Amino acid sequence: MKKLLLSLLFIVLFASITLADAPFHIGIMTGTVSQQEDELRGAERLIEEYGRVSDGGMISHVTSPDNPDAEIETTISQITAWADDPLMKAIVVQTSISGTTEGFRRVRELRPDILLFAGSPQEDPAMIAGVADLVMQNDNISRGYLLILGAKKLGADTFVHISFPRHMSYELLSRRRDIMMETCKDFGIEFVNLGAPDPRSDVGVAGAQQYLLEKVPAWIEEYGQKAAFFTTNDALEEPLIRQVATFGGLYVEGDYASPTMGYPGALGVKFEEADKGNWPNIVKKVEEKVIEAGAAGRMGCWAFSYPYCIAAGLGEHAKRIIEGKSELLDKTDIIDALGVYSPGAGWNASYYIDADDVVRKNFMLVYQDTYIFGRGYLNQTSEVIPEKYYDKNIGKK
Amino acid sequence: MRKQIIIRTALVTALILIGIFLYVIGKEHKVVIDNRDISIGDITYSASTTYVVWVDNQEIGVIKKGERNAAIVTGVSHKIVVEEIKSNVLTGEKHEKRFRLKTNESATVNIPAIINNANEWIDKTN
Amino acid sequence: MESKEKYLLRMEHVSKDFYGTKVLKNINISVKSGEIIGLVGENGAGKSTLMNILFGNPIIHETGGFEGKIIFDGKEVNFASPFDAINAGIGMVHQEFIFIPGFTAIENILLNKEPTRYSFFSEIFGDKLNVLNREEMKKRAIEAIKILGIELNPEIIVKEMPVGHKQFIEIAREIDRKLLKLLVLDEPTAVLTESEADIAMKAIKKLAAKGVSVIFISHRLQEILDSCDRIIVLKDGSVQKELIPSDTNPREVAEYMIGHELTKSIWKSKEIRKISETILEVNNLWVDMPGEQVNGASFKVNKGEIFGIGGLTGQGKLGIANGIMGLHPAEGEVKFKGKPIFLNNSKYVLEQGIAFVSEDRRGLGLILDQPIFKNITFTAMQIKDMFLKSLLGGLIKWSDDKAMFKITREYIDALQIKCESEKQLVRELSGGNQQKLCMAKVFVLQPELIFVSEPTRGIDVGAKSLVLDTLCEYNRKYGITIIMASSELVELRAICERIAIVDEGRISGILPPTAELVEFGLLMLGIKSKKRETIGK
Amino acid sequence: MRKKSLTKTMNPSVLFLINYAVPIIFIILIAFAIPLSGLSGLYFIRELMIRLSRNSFLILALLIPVMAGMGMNFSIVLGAMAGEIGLIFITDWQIVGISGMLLAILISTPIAVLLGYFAGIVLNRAKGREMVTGFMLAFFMNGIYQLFVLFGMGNIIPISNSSILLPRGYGIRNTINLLGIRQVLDKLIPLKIGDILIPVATFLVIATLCVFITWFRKTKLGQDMRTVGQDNEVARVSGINVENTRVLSIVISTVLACYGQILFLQNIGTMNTYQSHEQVGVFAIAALLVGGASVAKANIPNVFIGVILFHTMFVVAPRAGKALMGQAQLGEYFRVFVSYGVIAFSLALYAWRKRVEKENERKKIMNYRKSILAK
Repeated sequence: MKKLLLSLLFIVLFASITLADAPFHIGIMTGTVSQQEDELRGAERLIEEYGRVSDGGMISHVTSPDNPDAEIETTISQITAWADDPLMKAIVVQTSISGTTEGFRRVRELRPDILLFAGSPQEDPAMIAGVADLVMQNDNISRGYLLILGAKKLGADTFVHISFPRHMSYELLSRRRDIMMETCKDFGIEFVNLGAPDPRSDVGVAGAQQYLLEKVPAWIEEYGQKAAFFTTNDALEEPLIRQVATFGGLYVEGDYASPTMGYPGALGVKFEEADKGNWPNIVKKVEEKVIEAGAAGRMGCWAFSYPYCIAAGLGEHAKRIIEGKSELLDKTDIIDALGVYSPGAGWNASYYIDADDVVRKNFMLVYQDTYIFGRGYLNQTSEVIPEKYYDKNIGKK
Repeated sequence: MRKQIIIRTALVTALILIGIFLYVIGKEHKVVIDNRDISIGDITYSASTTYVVWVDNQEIGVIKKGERNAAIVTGVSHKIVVEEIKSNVLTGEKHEKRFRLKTNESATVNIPAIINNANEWIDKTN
Repeated sequence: MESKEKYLLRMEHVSKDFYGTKVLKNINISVKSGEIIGLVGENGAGKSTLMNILFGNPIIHETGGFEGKIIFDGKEVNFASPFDAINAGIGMVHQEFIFIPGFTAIENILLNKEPTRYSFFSEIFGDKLNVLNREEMKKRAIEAIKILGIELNPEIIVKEMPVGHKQFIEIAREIDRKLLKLLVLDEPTAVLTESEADIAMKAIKKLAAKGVSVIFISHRLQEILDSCDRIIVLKDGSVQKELIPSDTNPREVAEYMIGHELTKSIWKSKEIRKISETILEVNNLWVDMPGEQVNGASFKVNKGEIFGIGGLTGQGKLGIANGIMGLHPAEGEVKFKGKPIFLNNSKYVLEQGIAFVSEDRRGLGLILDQPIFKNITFTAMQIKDMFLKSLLGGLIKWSDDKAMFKITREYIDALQIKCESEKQLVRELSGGNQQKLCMAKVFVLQPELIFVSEPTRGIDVGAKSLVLDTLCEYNRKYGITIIMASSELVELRAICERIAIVDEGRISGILPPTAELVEFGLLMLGIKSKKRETIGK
Repeated sequence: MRKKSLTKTMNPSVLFLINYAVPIIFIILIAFAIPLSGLSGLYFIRELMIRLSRNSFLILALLIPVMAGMGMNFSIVLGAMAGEIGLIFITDWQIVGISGMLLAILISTPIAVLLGYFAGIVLNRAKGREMVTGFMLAFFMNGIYQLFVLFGMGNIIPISNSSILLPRGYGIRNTINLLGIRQVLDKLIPLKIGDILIPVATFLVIATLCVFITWFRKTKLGQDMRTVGQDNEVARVSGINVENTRVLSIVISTVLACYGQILFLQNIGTMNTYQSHEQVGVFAIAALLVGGASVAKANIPNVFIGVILFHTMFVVAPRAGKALMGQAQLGEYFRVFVSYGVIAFSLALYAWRKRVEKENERKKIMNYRKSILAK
């Protein structure tokens, strides 16, 4: 009975809502809190700015299924549903889980006028780039060079790369490692390739983290205070950060370079409700702890979470295009839009080059400037990356 | 009993044949279309203008001189049509060629060669 | 030589043993075409083994085949499976219904012999993809039903039919076989009303008149006498006697079946006690125990006596105890010490002071993977809160191991249970000792009345008498009333003061242990004696 | 306490409510959820049309084992895997269009037959526990499938297409683009009413399957399956090869599931190599149960009612949850809860119903005996 009344109440509420005021709508799909909190905050940021469709605003936000690979159908229909809104002009999906491509295809069939933006595709990049107007991904190729460059700027003489076979079977990750090796060689930095247990194997996350907690001090001992550490796995970042902060060594940035990744757990940073999505505050709090731990100038990250920026930035970019203020594939416009939600942090972007050497102009690879706690930005985004590091066959003689 | 064996054998054979048939008519081939200079034997045909290309009545797009584009075609026999375009206006000068592709074959066609009716306008590779 | 030709079936010198135990000894049976043979015998006389041999039941081959030969329709046969037998023209109607309740009568009558129509797919995938020919099916079903001479709508789903008609479905199914030469009917009339049984018997006679031979197995002696051409009495695995109904009487058949008695009585006790106080009164008890239905049994048990329940297997003697104890759904009126007791509630019945030594020792009686002392005390702990120490007015309870050990040791000594210690696992004990344990478990409850079902089943001879002696001893010493159900008339007659015989789920009569053996036999065979009238109601 | 009388349930309207408890609950839930979700009618119809066209076939594949008394066949997942293997091959060979789809069907049929045969044999060993065994079997076969696709393909079985091959040279990528056969069947016979595309050809295929199932019930094999389904022992005694019949029912179901999965994926347009089949069994079974079927009885209307109700729930739940609680996730959790819950609930309900029926049957026989013996 209670349920019935509650439902009735909501129906009444619905009816009382006046028609939307916004001239057009933008749909945004993100993971749930349990999947990816940062991008959800990105969507919330947009809502804060432009209002919810149900309140007469511009943004329509939905979350994707928690088990996307098994529930493609849900993802597809969630996306397709937007095509029915005559005011819908753009759809942003971050993270582009399985089903995004097909959802986009269906929207395209029904409504060719809707802009389709995909952030961080988990499906085949070439496949989604064939449908979406704009695909955006973390630029792991450029970062292969930049991470080493960053380490050099911090005075590193050794670069320690920690990973495991499963990750190394991913094309982009192993290619990034090869680029790192090549760069190290050119910079005269010693490259050390170390293994760690796979957190998805029988040892589990806890076991893998324990392994790093025990090993890192010894590695710092072995490779010295000027060794920069890097791991390809998110779960391993926390123990790595903790031990580097305590025992010394360098840490340019994580693979998933967000201040909320690793640092809070490793250094015991406490956030409050008000901090959610407030990156300057988050960075400030982390920075205090880093300095407290005596690691000022040794450790860094991206000052603004990447999925947050993509989710909000793509939404902003879409809005500007619809309003006629931006060009769809204009690099500067895109970087400008990203910058709205990451004031002070520099961005850079490049095009994705596919297996056939065709430049995909709607596939943008982006990276943010590195922020070193207790020191400031490294100005990575203004560096020019030599062409040779983009060679696909790098590291393979 | 024997009748059944015959019918079953016939059915399996038919299914295999249908499979092969489906393979042939459903097979995709990549056709690369070049608007580039080409030397066939002693003669060199040079690319000079921009063309619009249709393969199997499907518009592939505008190919400027020196550029290359690709089409994906299905089945065995195909048709390619090129038409010159000048300052975004079709000139009406059409050239049409037909070709067949065996299974597993892909092809590279050259527009200058087509225009000049050269024999070796198409290069089929396995 | 000449006379042999007329026989449809001849079983010559058929013998069979199961792991050294002879169950059939040199059986010779002949059946003429169109003859109805009545086959009677006690449980274990060998009827079912004989039929299994005839049908080529795999169990016969698995246990080493049989000796002797079977000549059917002029050829020596040894069927590898019942289906071979069916194909040769032998049909069987079983006691329990074998049909699909959710199917119509037509579908059931033609089960797995449905006429089909050609379909193209059968060329590829085999005959199974031919389509059923419904019209033909209906025609054939109606034909078969017509022979039976009953009114039956073949389109009705069997589940919704009157129960009496269900048995006809099976008979009709056999009738439908064009090939049918010999029909074996195993207790076909058990669930039929008298008028229905009459119809069935008429149909069978009609069938016989058409030349089909019939082997009719029944324990309803009157039916056999009324409709068979010849009666064959089996006893202890051999043919005891062949009789012609017109030349015999029920008493004679029963005597051949049960056997003569050499000594007058095996009654162990010197005197039959005169006890008049009724402890248990059962009126119109119905129990739905599969294979052991009780259909309105009524009897009274006197305080302190040993009351026996006998009868053929499947007639319901085990159902009575199981029903009253709430192990199977029961209806009816049961008074214990003059007070009505509720049925279908085991715990309640136990609390009233009635206990049960089940025939299913391993399934219901004992927990095999638990030690002896736990088995003995478990029920008492549950029902009577015995062997429990309690604290805070019963809020917290735990088991009193000392008391448990003490009582266990007492019973081990009293019943001479052979074991290493009271902590030994029950699984490791012999059958006889397990049976004693079951009794000890019940005695611990200090009941006023005990039901004991098949107490000597599956235990060796020495242990048997020990078990019976123990029962007698507890009866005499503590005045416990015992109601013992057993298939062994001998043991019933050895210790019981009164013996009720159950037939078709009802008490057909109550006899003293000193009564003649044939009297028991007649009761078992459903021959109404005067005694039934006097004791029944 | 004294008597557990269940005769009340004989009341026809009560019996109806019990028999159709699941669909009734769903209709009530949906009646509330639809207005809450605020989705447009057009979207709704279109979505339902798509889901009917892509899911019905898979669910129809469940009917035959139910007929043969094997319960809900969780091993249709095996059929789905077979279908996916066929699709991998045609994608590798770059066979597109309707011929690609037909070729995929042709290739995957023998694989599905083999897998179905295997599943049938395993399920025969686990009589009475078919459902849970099928569930486990699906897990087990998923492992084999992964081994085959992740290591076998490219190593043992030549795969040349780099767009589906992992960069390391063997193993298939996580997602496969089925652009070549995407919606080829759905759009084979184009019909558009307003903004709604009607997949005529797909519905024709589904209708054909319905006809086939109806016809199949009338064949000797169908009758055998019904017999086996009703009573194994009676079937055996009357000479039906029970084991064989059961295996055949699973084989047919597996092959149909294989086609169903191909049909499903041609609509979806992308294939999740390692996970597309994972939930096939659970969702199909849940939908069928929602349609009012039970473990022992399922017919064609159950399938369509099931797809409509279950998938309507799928479509509206996330948005209704969001409207109600302000969080889309809650609708999401609710949906997951519902799909598994419905299976558990139907199974419990079925067991209970069976007990009631048995009790009634027993009562009937007892009363009959009373009546004849009272004379």
